[in-house]
Amino acid sequence: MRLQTNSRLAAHYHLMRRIRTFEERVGELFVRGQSAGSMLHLSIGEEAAAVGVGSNMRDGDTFTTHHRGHGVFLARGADPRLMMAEIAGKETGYCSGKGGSMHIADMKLGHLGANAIVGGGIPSVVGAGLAARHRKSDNISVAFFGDGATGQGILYESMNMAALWHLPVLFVCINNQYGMGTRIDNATAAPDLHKRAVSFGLEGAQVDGSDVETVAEVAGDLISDARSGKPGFLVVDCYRFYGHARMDKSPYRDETEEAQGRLRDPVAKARQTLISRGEMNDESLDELDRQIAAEMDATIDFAADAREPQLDSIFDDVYDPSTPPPESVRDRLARVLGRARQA
Amino acid sequence: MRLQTNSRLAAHYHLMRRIRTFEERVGELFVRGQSAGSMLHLSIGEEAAAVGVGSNMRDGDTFTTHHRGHGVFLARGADPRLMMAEIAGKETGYCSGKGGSMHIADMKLGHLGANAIVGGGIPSVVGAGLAARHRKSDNISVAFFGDGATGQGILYESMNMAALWHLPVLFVCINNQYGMGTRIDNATAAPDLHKRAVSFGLEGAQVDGSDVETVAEVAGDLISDARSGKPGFLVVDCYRFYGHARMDKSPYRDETEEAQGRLRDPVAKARQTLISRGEMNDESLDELDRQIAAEMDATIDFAADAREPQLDSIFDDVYDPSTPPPESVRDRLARVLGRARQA
Amino acid sequence: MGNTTYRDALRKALSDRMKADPDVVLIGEEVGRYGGAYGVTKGLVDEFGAERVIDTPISEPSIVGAAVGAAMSGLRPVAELMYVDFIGMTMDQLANQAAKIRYMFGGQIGVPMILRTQGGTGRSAGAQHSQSLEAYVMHTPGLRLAMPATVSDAYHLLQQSMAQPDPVVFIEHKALYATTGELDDKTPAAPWGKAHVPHLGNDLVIVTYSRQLHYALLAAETLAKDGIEATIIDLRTLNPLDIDTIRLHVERCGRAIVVSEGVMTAGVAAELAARISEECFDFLEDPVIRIAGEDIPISVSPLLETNSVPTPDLIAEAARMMLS
Amino acid sequence: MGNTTYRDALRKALSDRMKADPDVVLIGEEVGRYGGAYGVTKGLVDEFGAERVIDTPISEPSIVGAAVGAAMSGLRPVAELMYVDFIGMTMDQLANQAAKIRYMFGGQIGVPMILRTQGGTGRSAGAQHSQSLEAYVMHTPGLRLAMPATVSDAYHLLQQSMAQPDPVVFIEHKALYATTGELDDKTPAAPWGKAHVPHLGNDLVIVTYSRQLHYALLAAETLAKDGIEATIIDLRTLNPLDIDTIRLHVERCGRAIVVSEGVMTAGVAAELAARISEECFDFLEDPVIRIAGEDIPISVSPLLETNSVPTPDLIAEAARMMLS
Ligand SMILES: Cc1ncc(C[n+]2csc(CCOP(=O)(O)OP(=O)(O)O)c2C)c(N)n1
Ligand SMILES: Cc1ncc(C[n+]2csc(CCOP(=O)(O)OP(=O)(O)O)c2C)c(N)n1
Ligand SMILES: [Mg+2]
Ligand SMILES: [Mg+2]
Repeated sequence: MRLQTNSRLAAHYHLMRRIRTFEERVGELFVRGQSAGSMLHLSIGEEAAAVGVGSNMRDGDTFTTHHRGHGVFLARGADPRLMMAEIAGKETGYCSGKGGSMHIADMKLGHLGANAIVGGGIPSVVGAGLAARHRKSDNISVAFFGDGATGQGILYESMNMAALWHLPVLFVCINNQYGMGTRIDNATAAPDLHKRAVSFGLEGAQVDGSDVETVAEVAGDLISDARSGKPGFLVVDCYRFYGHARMDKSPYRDETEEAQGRLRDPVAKARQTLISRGEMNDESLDELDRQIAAEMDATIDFAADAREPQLDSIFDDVYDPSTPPPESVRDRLARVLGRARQA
Repeated sequence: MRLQTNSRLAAHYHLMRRIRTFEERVGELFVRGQSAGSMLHLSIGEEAAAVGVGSNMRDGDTFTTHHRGHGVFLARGADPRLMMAEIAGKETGYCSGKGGSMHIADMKLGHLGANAIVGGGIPSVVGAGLAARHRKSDNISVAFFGDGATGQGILYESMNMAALWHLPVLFVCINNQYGMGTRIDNATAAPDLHKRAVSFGLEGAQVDGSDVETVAEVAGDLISDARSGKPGFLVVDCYRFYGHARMDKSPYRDETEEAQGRLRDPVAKARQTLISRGEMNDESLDELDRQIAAEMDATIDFAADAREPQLDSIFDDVYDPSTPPPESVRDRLARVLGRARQA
Repeated sequence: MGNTTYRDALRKALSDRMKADPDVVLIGEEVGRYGGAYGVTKGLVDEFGAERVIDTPISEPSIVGAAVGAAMSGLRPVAELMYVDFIGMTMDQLANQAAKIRYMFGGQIGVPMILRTQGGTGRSAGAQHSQSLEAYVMHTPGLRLAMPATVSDAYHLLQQSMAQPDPVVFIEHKALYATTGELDDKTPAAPWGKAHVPHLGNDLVIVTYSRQLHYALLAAETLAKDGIEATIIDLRTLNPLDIDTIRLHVERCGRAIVVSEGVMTAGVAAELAARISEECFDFLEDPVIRIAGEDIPISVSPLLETNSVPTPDLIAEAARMMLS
Repeated sequence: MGNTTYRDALRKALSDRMKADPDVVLIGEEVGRYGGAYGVTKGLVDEFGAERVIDTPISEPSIVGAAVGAAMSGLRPVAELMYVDFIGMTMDQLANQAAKIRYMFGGQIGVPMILRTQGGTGRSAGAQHSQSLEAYVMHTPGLRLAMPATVSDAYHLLQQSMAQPDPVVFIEHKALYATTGELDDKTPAAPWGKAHVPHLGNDLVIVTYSRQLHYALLAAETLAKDGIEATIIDLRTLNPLDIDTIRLHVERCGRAIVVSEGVMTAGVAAELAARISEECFDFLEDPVIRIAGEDIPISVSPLLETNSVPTPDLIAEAARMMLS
């Protein structure tokens, strides 16, 4: 047993640390030239949003995430090896190497998909909410997205529908203060984002994302309301510790701001709290961190060793396997020119 | 001089009556089989929105409207004959018979266009506002749209931009309680629409659309704020007296509701007020109404007598006249088959 | 039977399927009490209730997006877009989400939703309510595309669409709702993806779909008087595309006209012409001729509107020119 | 000169034009301080100020819509869409507003805006960030479409686009930004709408644009070793389309391959193939061959990504098959 205590905070610390370490390894994967591309968006600094909300969700609940969604999925039980393999574009990954970091999904764990379109996954939860209502289940569906997605009109359409139809849905805005290089106050004149939700008839709340206990508490309330058909909108205020994606060094932020922002560290805070409450000590925490580090180290090798998708899988899954795949350009060419090629 | 008094209300009555009568004639045009199609959306019952806002606008101000925009354009000085001709799809119409009722525009009067896409004309005023700011003019741009357009995400994007950039822009939501057959309370759980605007950082207000004086007063304030870079959102509450379009008999509304709704008549109310204040009497008002009726009667004949656009104008104005028009299918055919047709 | 309308056939397909499968839900603007802008869903809310016939706010992107999420969650949503002209605001949800989810997620899940909509000219509805935008859909891998021309196909194709494992865009034609025909819902329908050949001749093949089928049939009648015998192919679905049937007849006749109401450039007619030209090259006596919508917006003026899209005359004229 | 990048050429075109015309404004996500996701607008906000280089929220539909209104109000907006993949959410503003306003309003006003964006594969960016969606634009009457392949065209086409009276969609290729070439901004550019013929041969014509030009040129090199001499046409603009240049060379050579990175079905390659087949029918020895994107989404896996779109090898292979 890794944990020295059974407190909720200790469990949250564990999950958050796993996310933090996983994201650090994603960075390494990139440095090693093993990632599929450089569009890797790390959720470091946002762990409390993922864990605080995710830990209030149940089996059968579903969710969508934005492009910065590794943490949320880990909080919902993802296997980090399969995630890393997907991020590397490998066949063993969650999506057979076709999706990558921005398109991880897993139906078994209720992950209806990460999205590379800002706001693109939001209306899906309206549909999932309709389905839950239709089945008279008490499951909810949660949309996770960034502050930048509040620029997308589709969010307001979806919130309006959720409120109108009393859907078991929660909207979670992870406000890390930036959309790429644009600070929230350059993206809106009204940064109290949750107030918008209230004006559409949802419950709205804003919490300090450096404190996982508060996030979990408020999320818990909103989620139980959502289960009873009262949809909500939760803004988790936090700070994007690093650049937008791996290549971005955030030259548009000043150092003081960054230094201050990184002080809002939910992992460090949870650690301190655990110690100050006497639930764990430096030693037990270090030991836990080491175990997590080892687990996450292994994901890199797992991903690196995995094989690439086979070239002939390229035509699979455009349509259901019961129907013929699209004809390749090469086959068409050969057929059209009437000279079947020899393999 | 038609008016017996120079009061503002008398002027507003005049304008509103012209709108009312014009719309009645549009209905007649349709009955006579002279309109281009049946997608004719009458603004009867909404005259105070058009006149109350429009009369606060100036030369050089611009605006866009929705599909139910005849009244707004008349309030801004449209020639009803050219409007009617356009509605009949005739060459002499505002848009040479290509646009029709839902696509009337006139650059000279600042009408950037009616729109058959719900919400489609809204972001244009953001651009117009940017242009006004760029030129350091003190003109504003006003988007008129229905309550139904509050379902369109693009509205919130545009409001957010207007507030962020302090644009000289006003959003006017003519809330006639219905979008086609859907009453506003079936389209949202939060029918206090102006509160949404406030949550985006705009000024928001809601007024009784049966009282043109109130509308004009509130609109006046919002417009002068808009001129100084504080954009606003005005909801004018009114009632759609008739069906959605000419073919719609509103079977989805109950009679009591309709009867009540039609009591909220801004034209009748202005008339009563003029009389009760002793500014005009039944006689002078009847005389005025007769003059307007005669003017509007003439628009039907004007439209009926106008000629249809010439068939060969069909390729004009896809692109600027300095560039060649698209080749017709028939010309292509003839050319391709190598047999130039004889005209 | 015999006098069923296209509108009623569509409604019956929805209703039959909703009875058979409780997971089918309709979602769209005015699909409930209003009964649909063109009356297709009239009465269904009374039959199946407001939880299965869901009226929405005017929020097309989210209507499509909600259907995506519902389909991924086990429902069989039939979303309605009142006019295909509004597809522009939904293309992100349609093309980036619905169409790609199966592939991006490595085949974990499909998105068995339908987007029912209608298009075409015929009502003086102007530039933003008269388009034929099927090319956007046909150009998007992952989306199926069905466009019924007849009463029988209105029923059968819609039924079949609702049984597909992948997203189907189903485009009706606004000028066809009141047309009547025989609806035989007992005999099994032609298989999904199979074209129909309602008229056989040896001189040329006219390949078309949706309302233009009827124009082609009218043209064929006129042509017959001039001794020109056309084969007419109604594609029924554009994805899948029944190239075998096309090839069979074009190889036989040696001449082909493709007819589409969508604008010509980079449209469905281009795909059909390119495809026939490449597949049947050695058999062609003439270039494949495209009769399609003019490369212009549609006017509200009825005269201009009518002349913005193919007419039976123009189709016949093309055939006569080919064979002269 | 000599070592200008495509990225720098684009920036210079913007900057030169902004200097010349104070009504030119840039509007888009991260165009200001960030300098554009691909660095094209770097430094422009310092040069021209935040009132002319306008950073926006992430609101693509309204970015395009604001550009429409600004263009109608006398500005010359250059809107930026970070990825062409996001065009789906803007198609209503683009196709129903920008493209149709001149026509619907009877020629009263044009919409001289540009939508600058970039597309294509090459960065393992996955299914929603790697597409080539120019066909949607080409299929929309009223929109011009420019797609530069070279450094020189990056500059000249963008300059010309900014002088057009009608809306222009200007699509860059993400894999070209770092490519270098000579930028001659002194000699007058080729006229707008005129194709470029960088390679002449007598055996076949390869018609292409954007990055595929470079693949075609590579293929031509290989083919030359086998004694096959290709003419290469770089279309530069897809609307207007320089059919005269295409015809001239195809009639001369008798064989044509069209190459496009967009997916094949109902794409630009279909239009080009259909057009060539109809215009040059009597001169063709072989069907026009389409080498285009596979009818599938793009994978993040580099191996699958590379093989989802035409490669120099595939182009050469097609040419060899044609001439064998
Ligand atoms: C529709 C759309 N527009 C733009 C982008 C490019 N883009 C990717 S992430 C991003 C910033 C998003 O900011 P936010 O929503 O706050 O999420 P964060 O990256 O901060 O987690 C942008 C502009 C995109 N992927 N999709
Ligand atoms: C984007 C879009 N969706 C749907 C429609 C069909 N439609 C036309 S008017 C209308 C209702 C609009 O209601 P509202 O905005 O309140 O305006 P009103 O008709 O009441 O003036 C609808 C749904 C449309 N034209 N455009
Ligand atoms: Mg953010
Ligand atoms: Mg209304």
